[in-house]
Amino acid sequence: MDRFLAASQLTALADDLAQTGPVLAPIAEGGSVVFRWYRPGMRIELSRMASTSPKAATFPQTEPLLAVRREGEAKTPTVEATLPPRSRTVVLGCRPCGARGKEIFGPVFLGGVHDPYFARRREDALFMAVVCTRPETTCFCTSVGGGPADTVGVDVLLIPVEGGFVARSVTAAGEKVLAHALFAEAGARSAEADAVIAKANAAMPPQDDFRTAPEKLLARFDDKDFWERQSAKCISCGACTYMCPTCYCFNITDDDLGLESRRIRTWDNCMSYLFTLEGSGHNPRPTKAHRLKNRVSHKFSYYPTIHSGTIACCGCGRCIKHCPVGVDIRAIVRAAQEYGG
Amino acid sequence: MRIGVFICHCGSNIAGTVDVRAVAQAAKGFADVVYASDTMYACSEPGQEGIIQAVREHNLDGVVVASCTPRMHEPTFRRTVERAGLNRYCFEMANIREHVSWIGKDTERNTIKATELVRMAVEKLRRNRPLTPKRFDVTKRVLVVGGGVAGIQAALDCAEGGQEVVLVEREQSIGGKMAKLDKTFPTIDCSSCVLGPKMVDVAQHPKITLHTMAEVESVSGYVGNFQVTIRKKARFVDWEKCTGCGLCMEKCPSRKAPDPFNEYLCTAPTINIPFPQAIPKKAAINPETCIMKQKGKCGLCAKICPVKCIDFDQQDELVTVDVGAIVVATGYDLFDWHKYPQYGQGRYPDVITSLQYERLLSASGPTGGHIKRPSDGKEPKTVVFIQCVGSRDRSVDRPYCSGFCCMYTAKQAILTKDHIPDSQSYVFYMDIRSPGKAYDEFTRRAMEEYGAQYVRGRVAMIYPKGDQLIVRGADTLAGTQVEVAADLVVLAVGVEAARGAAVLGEKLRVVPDQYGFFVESHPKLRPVETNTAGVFLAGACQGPKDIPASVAQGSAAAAKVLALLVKDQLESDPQVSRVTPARCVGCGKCVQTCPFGAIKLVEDRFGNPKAEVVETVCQGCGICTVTCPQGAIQLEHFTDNQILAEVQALCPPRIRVNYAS
Amino acid sequence: MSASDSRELRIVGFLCNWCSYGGADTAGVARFAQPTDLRIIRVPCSGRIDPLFIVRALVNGADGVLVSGCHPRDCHYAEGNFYARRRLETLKRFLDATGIDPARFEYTWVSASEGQRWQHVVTEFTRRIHALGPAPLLRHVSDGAWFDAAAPAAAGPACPCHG
Amino acid sequence: MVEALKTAIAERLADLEMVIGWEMGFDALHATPLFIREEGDLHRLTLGPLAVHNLATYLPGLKGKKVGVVVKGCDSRSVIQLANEGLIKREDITVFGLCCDGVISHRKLREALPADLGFVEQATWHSDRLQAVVAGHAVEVRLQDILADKCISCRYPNALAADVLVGAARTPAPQPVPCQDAFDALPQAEKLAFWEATMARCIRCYACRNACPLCVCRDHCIATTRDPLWLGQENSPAENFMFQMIHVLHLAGRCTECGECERSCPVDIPLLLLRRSMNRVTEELFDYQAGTTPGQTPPLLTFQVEEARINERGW
Repeated sequence: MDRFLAASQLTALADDLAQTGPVLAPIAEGGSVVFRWYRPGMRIELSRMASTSPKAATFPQTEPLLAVRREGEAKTPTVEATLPPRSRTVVLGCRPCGARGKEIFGPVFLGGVHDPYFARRREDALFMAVVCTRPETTCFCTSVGGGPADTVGVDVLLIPVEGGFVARSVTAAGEKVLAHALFAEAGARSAEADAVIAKANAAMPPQDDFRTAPEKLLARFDDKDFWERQSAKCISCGACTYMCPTCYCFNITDDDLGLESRRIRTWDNCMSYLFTLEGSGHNPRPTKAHRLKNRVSHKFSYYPTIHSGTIACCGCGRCIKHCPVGVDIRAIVRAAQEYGG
Repeated sequence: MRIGVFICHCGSNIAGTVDVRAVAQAAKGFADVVYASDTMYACSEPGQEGIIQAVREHNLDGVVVASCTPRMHEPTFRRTVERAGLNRYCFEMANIREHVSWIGKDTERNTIKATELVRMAVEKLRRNRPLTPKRFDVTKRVLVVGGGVAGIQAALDCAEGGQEVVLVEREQSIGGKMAKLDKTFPTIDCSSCVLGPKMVDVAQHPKITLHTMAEVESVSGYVGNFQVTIRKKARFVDWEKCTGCGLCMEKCPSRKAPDPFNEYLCTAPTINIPFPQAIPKKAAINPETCIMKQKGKCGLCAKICPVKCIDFDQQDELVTVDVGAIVVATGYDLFDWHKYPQYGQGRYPDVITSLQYERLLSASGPTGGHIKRPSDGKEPKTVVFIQCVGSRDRSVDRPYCSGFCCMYTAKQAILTKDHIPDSQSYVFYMDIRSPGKAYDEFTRRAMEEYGAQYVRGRVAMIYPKGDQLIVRGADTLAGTQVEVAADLVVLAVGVEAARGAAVLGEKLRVVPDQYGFFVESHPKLRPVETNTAGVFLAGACQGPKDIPASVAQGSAAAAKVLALLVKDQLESDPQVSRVTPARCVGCGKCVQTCPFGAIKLVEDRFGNPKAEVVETVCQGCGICTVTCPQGAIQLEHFTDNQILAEVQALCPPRIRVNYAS
Repeated sequence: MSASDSRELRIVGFLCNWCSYGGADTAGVARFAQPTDLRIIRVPCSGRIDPLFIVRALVNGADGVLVSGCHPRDCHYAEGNFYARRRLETLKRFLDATGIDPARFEYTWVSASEGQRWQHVVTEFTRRIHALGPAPLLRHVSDGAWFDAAAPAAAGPACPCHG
Repeated sequence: MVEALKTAIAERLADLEMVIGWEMGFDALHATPLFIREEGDLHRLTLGPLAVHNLATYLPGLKGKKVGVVVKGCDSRSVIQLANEGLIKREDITVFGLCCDGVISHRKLREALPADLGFVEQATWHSDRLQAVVAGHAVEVRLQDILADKCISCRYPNALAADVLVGAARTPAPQPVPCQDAFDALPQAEKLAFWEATMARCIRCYACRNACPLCVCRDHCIATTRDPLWLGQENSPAENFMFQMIHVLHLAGRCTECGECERSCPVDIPLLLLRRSMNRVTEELFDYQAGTTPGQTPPLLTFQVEEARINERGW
């Protein structure tokens, strides 16, 4: 179903949606655009891709898991799971790649184990993604299965047209949102939207063929020199992983506050030395070469090998764009593929 | 952990303004606390037994006692928990007396505060680690700094106790101030007759090595293992050869050298032995006035010396000794009385200090024991003594009593009458302080038998009239002004810390008080110890003292030294820094900032530089821990985590633990 | 003298064992009455005090932090307070840029014999903190974890010069 | 200038394991570090206003190796400071110094363009003007309008202690940084509110830390270890702010103001406001500018018995 949202109504829509549940939207702030829990008065910025990804909607940076409390002389503490409350959560204005990113989490959190925290957030989340009309130099969604108007993981597609957006529902939940009074009839704009999508697809740069990546990366597994050269400029920070819509690795820590304590789950970062540091002091990934190898290979080799060929990357390019030293994941995969001729 | 908490009533000292039962009750809810109770006197025998019982009954592995300051009873309770079978560092104290009950009367607030301090102690204890002291060998030798009567006594007692002694004296001879005195109160016995034999004992004792004209250059190390460098100043005479015959003194053509031994009342030959009983009795050249040293010719002494011991090229010599303990006996110096405008500030030669007067009285002094005033050599008939010059006077920042001036002034008044029977002495005083054995009787004798006129009052001014000095002052008892026409004025100048004491204190890490006297560990119970283990105090360096008190302290310090050096090994405090090599990047910042040289860089098996702490040298200050950005070097018992836990206990982060709606 | 007329504020003290902790003991022995707000953490030397302990306390909501050590030259460890002086002065002057009022942090030197001076220091500092009132509190709940309609808006003042 | 540099590097490359410089990156507006291991790599070397990275950051990680590094004036201070702190061996490093005309701020460039940086189609520098086509629009931007803040206040445009110095020496002309002035003028309470709001944006990715040439703890930073445990993992404004406090205090008297922290921040947190404030304090107190004098001891690793500029705190 297609509906129309005037550009001028975007804020009104956000204000209204925020009345009934959390809204996560790209907000212009301090020269940056970041996803924030929307509150009236904030400026939603859709002209630039947000620096951060919308993954907080399904996988927040900090997820409280358990609360532990000692009261009085009771020596047995009370332990209670701190599940997020049920509430429809709208992600308003992410890009299709951002919506696609969280789909990578599914097999991890809902596959062999069932993670109730993610499950609840995933069920409650509704993604309204804006179609990209022009690729950035760092965009490569089409090389990893996505596209500027990709609908994977999207509930509503917002297609920029003259004066606003054509809102196209992808899922039933999305269709329900479009019943909102701020949406008008799309009418002839539907065709305009189709043209926008066609043009956007055509504007994409030539695709990389990453089909040989899993085996080629694995072939380089023990090639220390290859990875040392590839990682030479990497500074082992976590900008790439924390910006990434598909990185799902986490850390679990207990905060002991004396009488109270709690267990939280926070994003972890495989570029950090501590990521694999073992209790014994041994570290199987002691150098940044080991760690960068893991990051690239995990996304382009190990994950697709286990999960029916799906590359664990949505091609948003944030890791390239925000890398302080310009490490380019595409170039590394290509180098592995082209290695030795 | 299984922690037991004990809240002390301290009779009513704590329980008077802290609800100790409520504190104990609250403590039961704290993390890892399995037992909490209140106790009447935790430090008493039954109190300590109660702790031991509870440890056994409740299988405790950590103890918190909330009572007085840890500076008082931490060692006590550490022994208690050790007796109970725990490591003595699995113990923390909360100070709820000095820091709570004694400084506030609001019971409700005090109780809350005490509870929080207990919680803090519990949180710190939860992060304590059992620590084991290291044992190390003790160097069986003692350094005594200062060869006055206190230092001499300490040196002799230590040597008699079987320990090797290195005695360092700044002047050419040992003997200190006492050697300059003529007679001593209250017995009027001859000072050098009493002291002389002791000085000879020092020279002859096989266990004592004497370095005079020497100063402590540097000190490193720690109790049991100090390394001391001594600078022996050039004396331009080979003392191995010098026999002290004195021929050079007689022939030396340059006879205008200052004579500090005689308090500058006269000059001395440039090559000199300061006094006949000097120990060592060796000559030394003053390079400032030596014609050879200044102009490059003369050398008369070298020519006539029968043993050819003159060496004009002699240099300062540095000697290094290892010692296990150090006794500081640097004595005192006189206050600079020139700060007072009313005494002429040096314009009148016949205003002299009490110590100068001693030299005039002494048979070995510049006048051969005849009292002759400096200006014209006339025998004074009227002598005025002024007491408290630089004592008990806030206006010159000397509010303390120098203690023995009343006594020596009385003595000098008596001796004046002995020397010049037709003389009259006047003593201006504030109060007579004579609380020693036979002391007050002595001052009475000065007045009653020797006719000294005691005038209670301060002197306002001294001015010359003819060949006399008019001393104008108040007689506060009579309520009148008095004027005395004096032939000689003797100032009973107060004492202050010896010059250079502050510098030595820094080297020894012994703190001076605001007047420069060294601070003892405890004013009552540890009067000769300092806060630096292995360094002891004797004599007037700790505060004004007369001869008997100085001798007593010399012996006391020696007893402490002997008790220390009788042990073959000592235990080091295990509260020292510890390096986690995996975290250390080998930058050496800790090495750079350690004041004790306790950290060195070593190479690990991969050749990476890593910091290593020499546990016996580390003093446990923790400067390194703050210097290290990666927290690789942690001060045991005061780790980052322990202090952070205390901070968190006081300021819990405002985290909402429960997000459920 | 006492601040008992108003509610207690949270003041954290870091005191060196040899001088200032002793000075606080001396004040106690002499029964010099003091406001009750202060809680003292004992450290061996002012050189052990990481300025970050002070910041940690302030970030956690302490209303004031008071540091006291031996007078310069009197350090039991010879040099600890010399290092401390540089570190603490640096922190004090820097605090303004963080938005934390530098008046909430003070450092001073009190010897073991200066019980009266300690009373004065505690009284004055407590009075100062009460005049400043409770410290503004930084949020300890992360933004990403949870949407709370009642929580203050995340986007506060922007950088004064851009965006 | 770049040709002279290439010649100088070629001359010394045989004795060095590598020389670190810059090459063009993933688009025409981004350079990226280049590790020159053989002469064949040399043609990729580029210089200019896009060479924003402080390459001294890599040196502690290459300890023990003979390496060359190309540095701007600000970067050269990091080399000196690292050597002064014993974190690198100066004799192992060959410093190819530049006389720098300043580098761009990508944030300012983005604001000067009609669309985001990623829409650049082509871009070329004509002396100090950038001509670019962005999202179909042709634009021209002057370097002076998009100069990084650190370049505005730069006191050391010419590399210090360089083994090879390339280019014509520039006379420094430091100007006040408007951004800093605006921040300084804020009332204290607003500064706190500003940091609270800004730190809410921080994702604790530690790019600021890892890009910092003087943050040498890296794998053992106390912000991420459990022992000692300084920081919780919760990315709350308070914890994020505490992390910045750790960074700025650990950099006290060491920061060379290269601006890598601020440049690296993916969410544009103006971290230099804190660094510059701290540097002002240490300069005021100790008359010290990190990394300007080889052999100098950082001020917090030493002391004066009588501090000339610290008044004893009276009560």
